[in-house]
Amino acid sequence: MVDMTVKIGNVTLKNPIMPASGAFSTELAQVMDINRLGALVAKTVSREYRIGNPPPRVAELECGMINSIGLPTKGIEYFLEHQVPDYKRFTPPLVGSISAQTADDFEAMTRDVDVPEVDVIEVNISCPTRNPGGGNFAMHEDHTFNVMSRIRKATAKPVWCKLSPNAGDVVAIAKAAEAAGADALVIANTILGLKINIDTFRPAIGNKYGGISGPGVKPIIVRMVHQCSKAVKIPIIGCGGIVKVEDVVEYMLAGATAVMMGYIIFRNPSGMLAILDGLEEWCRKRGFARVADLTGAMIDEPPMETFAAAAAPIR
Amino acid sequence: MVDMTVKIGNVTLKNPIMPASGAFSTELAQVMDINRLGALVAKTVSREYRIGNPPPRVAELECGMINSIGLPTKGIEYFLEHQVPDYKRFTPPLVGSISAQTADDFEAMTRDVDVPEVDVIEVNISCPTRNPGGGNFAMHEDHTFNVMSRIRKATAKPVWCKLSPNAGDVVAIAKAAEAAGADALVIANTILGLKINIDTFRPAIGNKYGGISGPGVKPIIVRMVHQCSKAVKIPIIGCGGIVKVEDVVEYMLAGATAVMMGYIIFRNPSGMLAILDGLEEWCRKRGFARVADLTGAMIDEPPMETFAAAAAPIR
Amino acid sequence: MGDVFASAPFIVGKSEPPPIETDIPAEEALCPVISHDWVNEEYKHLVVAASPKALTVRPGQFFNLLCPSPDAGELWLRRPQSVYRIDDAGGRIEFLYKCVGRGTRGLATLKAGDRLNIVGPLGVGFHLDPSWRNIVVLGRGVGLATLAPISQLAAGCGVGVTAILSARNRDFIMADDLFGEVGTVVPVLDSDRSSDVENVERILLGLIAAKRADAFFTCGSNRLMQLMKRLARQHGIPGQVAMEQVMACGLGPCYVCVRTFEVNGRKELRRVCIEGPVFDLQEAVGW
Amino acid sequence: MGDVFASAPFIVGKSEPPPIETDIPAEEALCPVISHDWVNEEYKHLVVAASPKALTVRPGQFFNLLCPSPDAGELWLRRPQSVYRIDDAGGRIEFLYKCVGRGTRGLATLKAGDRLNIVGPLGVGFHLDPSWRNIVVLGRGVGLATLAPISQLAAGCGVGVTAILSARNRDFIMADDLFGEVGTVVPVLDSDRSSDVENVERILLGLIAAKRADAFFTCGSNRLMQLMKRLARQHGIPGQVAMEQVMACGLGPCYVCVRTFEVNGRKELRRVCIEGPVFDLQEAVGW
Ligand SMILES: Cc1cc2nc3c(=O)[nH]c(=O)nc-3n(C[C@H](O)[C@H](O)[C@H](O)COP(=O)(O)OP(=O)(O)OC[C@H]3O[C@@H](n4cnc5c(N)ncnc54)[C@H](O)[C@@H]3O)c2cc1C
Ligand SMILES: Cc1cc2nc3c(=O)[nH]c(=O)nc-3n(C[C@H](O)[C@H](O)[C@H](O)COP(=O)(O)OP(=O)(O)OC[C@H]3O[C@@H](n4cnc5c(N)ncnc54)[C@H](O)[C@@H]3O)c2cc1C
Ligand SMILES: Cc1cc2nc3c(=O)[nH]c(=O)nc-3n(C[C@H](O)[C@H](O)[C@H](O)COP(=O)(O)O)c2cc1C
Ligand SMILES: Cc1cc2nc3c(=O)[nH]c(=O)nc-3n(C[C@H](O)[C@H](O)[C@H](O)COP(=O)(O)O)c2cc1C
Ligand code: FES
Ligand code: FES
Repeated sequence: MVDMTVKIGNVTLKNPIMPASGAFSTELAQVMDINRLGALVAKTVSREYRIGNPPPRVAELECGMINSIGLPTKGIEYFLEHQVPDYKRFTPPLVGSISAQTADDFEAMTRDVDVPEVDVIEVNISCPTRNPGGGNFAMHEDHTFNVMSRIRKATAKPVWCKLSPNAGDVVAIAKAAEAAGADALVIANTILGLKINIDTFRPAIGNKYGGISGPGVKPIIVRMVHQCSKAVKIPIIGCGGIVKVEDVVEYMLAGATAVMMGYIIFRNPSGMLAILDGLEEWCRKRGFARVADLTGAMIDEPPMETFAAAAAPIR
Repeated sequence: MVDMTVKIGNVTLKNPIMPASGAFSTELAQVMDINRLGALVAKTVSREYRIGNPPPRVAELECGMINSIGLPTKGIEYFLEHQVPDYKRFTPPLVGSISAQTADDFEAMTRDVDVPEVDVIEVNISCPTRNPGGGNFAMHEDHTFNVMSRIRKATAKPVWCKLSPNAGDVVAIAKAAEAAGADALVIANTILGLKINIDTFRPAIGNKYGGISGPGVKPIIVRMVHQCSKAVKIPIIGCGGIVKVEDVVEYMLAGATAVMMGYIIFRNPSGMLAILDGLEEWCRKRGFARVADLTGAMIDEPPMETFAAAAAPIR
Repeated sequence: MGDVFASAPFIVGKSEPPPIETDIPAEEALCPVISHDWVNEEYKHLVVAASPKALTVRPGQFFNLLCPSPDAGELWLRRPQSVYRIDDAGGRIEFLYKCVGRGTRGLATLKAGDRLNIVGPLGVGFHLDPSWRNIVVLGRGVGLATLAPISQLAAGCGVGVTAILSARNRDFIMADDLFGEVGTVVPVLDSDRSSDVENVERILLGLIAAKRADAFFTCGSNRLMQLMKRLARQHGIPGQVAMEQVMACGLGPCYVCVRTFEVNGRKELRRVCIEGPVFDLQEAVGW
Repeated sequence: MGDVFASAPFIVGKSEPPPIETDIPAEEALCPVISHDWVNEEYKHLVVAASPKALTVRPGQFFNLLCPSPDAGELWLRRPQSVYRIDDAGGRIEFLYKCVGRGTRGLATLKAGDRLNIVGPLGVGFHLDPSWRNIVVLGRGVGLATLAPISQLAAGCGVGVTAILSARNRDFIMADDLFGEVGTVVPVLDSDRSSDVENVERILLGLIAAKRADAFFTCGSNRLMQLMKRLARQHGIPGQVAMEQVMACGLGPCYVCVRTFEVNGRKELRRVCIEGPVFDLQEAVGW
């Protein structure tokens, strides 16, 4: 028996497997038992109704996909009245994800979603599909600190801050979020990209630029998780390109306490549960009694194989 | 007959296909006729002899490779005495790539490589494998401006500035390089990443972090090329993940005047020439008399297919 | 084994998805391919062995298929295909699809004995009102595939079916044998201009006059849908249309597959995968 | 066709590389697989039809192979394999390799009739001095593959060959028939401890005493290389060693494949792909 629980601040999850915001809804119960997930993560909600970006909203890339959905939402009232009760038909803790254009509105949104049914507030300051320049709070240390401080003061609930991989110095942003009182970091949202259709000479998706997700981004985000885990004390949730058990292990070794998955839901809607089962099996085989022991277990030393040793004096 | 020439400032290349620094040497003449290339781009050289990073120096990723060679070099004297004459056995223009730790040394290096045999100076201020934090001049606007200004004053030769995709605001860096007098931008160097071996729990390569290259990075760099092409007037050379004719077309549509290729040389050493032939064929079929007409030809409007039109009112 | 690539749980044909509780309506499943033949130079007919859950699919519903790749790259998104025939007794479901891009070209490489990963049944299917005596289905191109099972079902319930099948020429009138078994087939062709909107309008008006049009069903052509919508409104005939849109999840969460609809004069976006693919004809906007 | 993925010029077995001028020593080429059989549970023997240029390969040189993928991901880097047999008359080259990871597992999936993309011949091969009458080759594991062609060449030149083949047990003494054809085979095994360094040292000393050791050749074991290096130095015997290192380009530019060498007391890094893979035994450092 492997102990699959993980602790993120004062929230205990029965396992480290969570869906990523925007790729999940209770509609997934059409194909899987969503009660088995570590937590349920709602699509990002903003105050007003937003229609989102023009289709096509996705295209395939060399190693994953590009999307620009544009954060469509029915708004905060609809969320609280209809979506929250809908989530509450299921047992895992509910992570509500919020977005706003100003720090004022972020603070107000925080108060709005601070209802008993919402267990965690995830702060999406990093969606690249809203501003094509990629400019969002999570691109700047001071904006991040400012907005997260306001949010921290507005609620006693656990607050997870979702960072942008488009920031040049993600470690500085991570520290700013920690300093402002974030309980955990989600690393990361999508990477801004462009695909051009060489038949039509037009962008492949309606919004021109979009966010890249899927396996191709994994080595970039794993690096960010590792960098940040050395710089902050709060737990990190790894997110980006996970499609198999080994990817979860890699993120946890790099320093993640738990993970979130988006793309895999589109490819294999029952994949998250297969990965959950596979992760337990992997721990058992490798002699880990607790999955939590994987967190940060990377040995920060060069490989020791023959070929590494073959250039000994340059060490 | 397609006119394959492209102009980068006052340098005319017979075609837009160049190798990328670090993936090329005259040793490639073992397998291909390197005289057919648009230009020859030498491995980055620094003043002193550098041994480079410990092996293993590469590993495979989901969609390409990660490397941390660590800029080994025999130093500037060896470069001028042995490598430059070696390159001069071939006909394409020679692009010398230089690196230094300080602006002073960059200026001095520029004077050193300002010899008649070197046709263009490429300034590598963006190698992520030297500083594991990814911190290099190209991460900061002011550092970029400062070092490029010094270089500009030190030489009358064309100077190409190679940017880092790890910068948060690559457009600002591009503008700084242009303002400082760069003749062209090379976008971009590798993206910093981490791969962990889940058997050994150690990093997969000797230097822990490394630079990602290959097809997976293409949509990120194409986006940067497009963003920068809208912000600067100097020509842009696209570099990252090119493995086929269509990739070159995509970069040029996004705003690149020419391209450089690294990874494909490892996969298909005769690939650059196959792409060159294929590009000419592509232009012929599509009725382009001059390859240069592709530059910036992306139609900056949403797709017009049925499915785009299907959500008309949200435009 | 430190290096494991793309061992996503259910790589096309690699391993079995976990069993799903029976109260969950859809599933991810691996289906052995029974047969797979070209119907003409553009369309292929695919028959797969289906699980009991897949067999609960209703006309107008679809499956989201994990197509094998036609080249050295992977295919990263599934491709939706509506069910073309449901063979309950034989435990099979069938698809009829047009090869248009990478996904369908990859799908076309499957051979009998290969396994195809499908997710479904998904979406809202066609509705058949017990009071209807005669229905009219009007389809073009891939729309024929989508309209076939509702025609079969109607015939099975003793409802009369007139199927107006529009195509470039005779070769592209597919499944007319299948439609022929269940009702009257009226082929209309570009080649002899019988597919012109004016002519189709004449045919529809004739059917309305003959009281052979208690309900309209359409799929596959915006032009024909607009025609049917107009006539349906003028003559008070209930209508349903099956829509398409590029998809990612096929299940509802991602909001990739939206299209415009108009309800009581107000335009809104709906998701084709879960609010459709079958919609009220009067609410569809088209393009 | 706006969507083209991974149509890299010469995807494994897809299209022909452009013809290369004859004064260029190496090439990228597609070779039809003639046969491909397991030698034991770990090693496979691959025979491919080779172009005239590939056939110019010399013992100790290698090819860089674009292996097909064993899973749903692509393989992004080539894998170097030294030539195991050169069949000039038959127009074939052969490889003997151990399945260790993704690349070699993928390689192992090739069947007769498939095509393999190879780059080569590459690197510096073994040198055979006309004055040598008798040579000793000492190999273990994959090293046997690398040493086979130099033994063949030596025998062809009338040079006596003693091949000391080290292995876990009898099953892993590969190619002893090939070595047997060209000289004397001395198997040394872990199973009966005859592969112990002390025993191999005794054998080598015996050969030196018997004047059957004008030159040493080794590959595949650091332990045995260090032994040979020491004895060679003590007895003034010229020696060559074939080295391995992880590679990317295989051609010289990338500096991925470096190893440490010691020349006149100074340590330096050299590239295995172009400055080797065969190096002077006394300059090799090992690990
Ligand atoms: C509910 C539904 C049912 C469908 N049923 C059928 C059917 O029975 N038979 C049939 O031949 N086709 C059907 N389609 C269309 C089919 O999904 C597309 O033809 C297919 O996805 C194209 O994939 P591709 O990779 O071959 O083409 P691509 O190269 O991806 O695209 C070619 C064209 O197809 C469109 N397209 C791409 N992806 C989708 C998608 N996910 N959904 C719709 N269109 C897309 C593109 O916009 C483009 O115009 C259905 C679509 C939907 C949404
Ligand atoms: C010049 C040269 C000649 C060789 N000749 C032979 C031969 O004749 N027969 C044979 O069986 N093997 C030979 N090898 C070794 C062979 O290249 C590796 O076994 C192979 O690349 C491993 O690939 P993989 O993907 O199966 O294993 P991986 O999973 O990539 O690695 C498994 C092990 O092989 C090592 N390895 C990985 N890549 C290389 C590489 N490019 N070069 C060397 N080692 C590597 C790794 O460090 C690791 O220890 C030769 C290597 C070189 C450099
Ligand atoms: C279609 C789609 C919609 C998304 N919507 C949101 C969103 O509303 N809020 C958010 O924080 N992230 C959103 N994301 C980002 C994901 O939550 C996740 O960070 C990203 O996709 C990387 O994970 P992956 O590679 O597993 O998909 C979205 C991603 C996709 C693909
Ligand atoms: C092995 C290797 C070595 C490299 N060395 C250098 C270098 O010395 N100088 C430099 O400017 N870029 C160097 N690069 C970066 C490449 O020039 C290029 O910017 C990058 O690889 C992206 O292109 P690609 O995806 O086509 O490989 C190196 C890349 C690789 C893979
Ligand atoms: S495809 Fe995801 S909501 Fe319809
Ligand atoms: S593998 Fe590139 S230099 Fe040897």
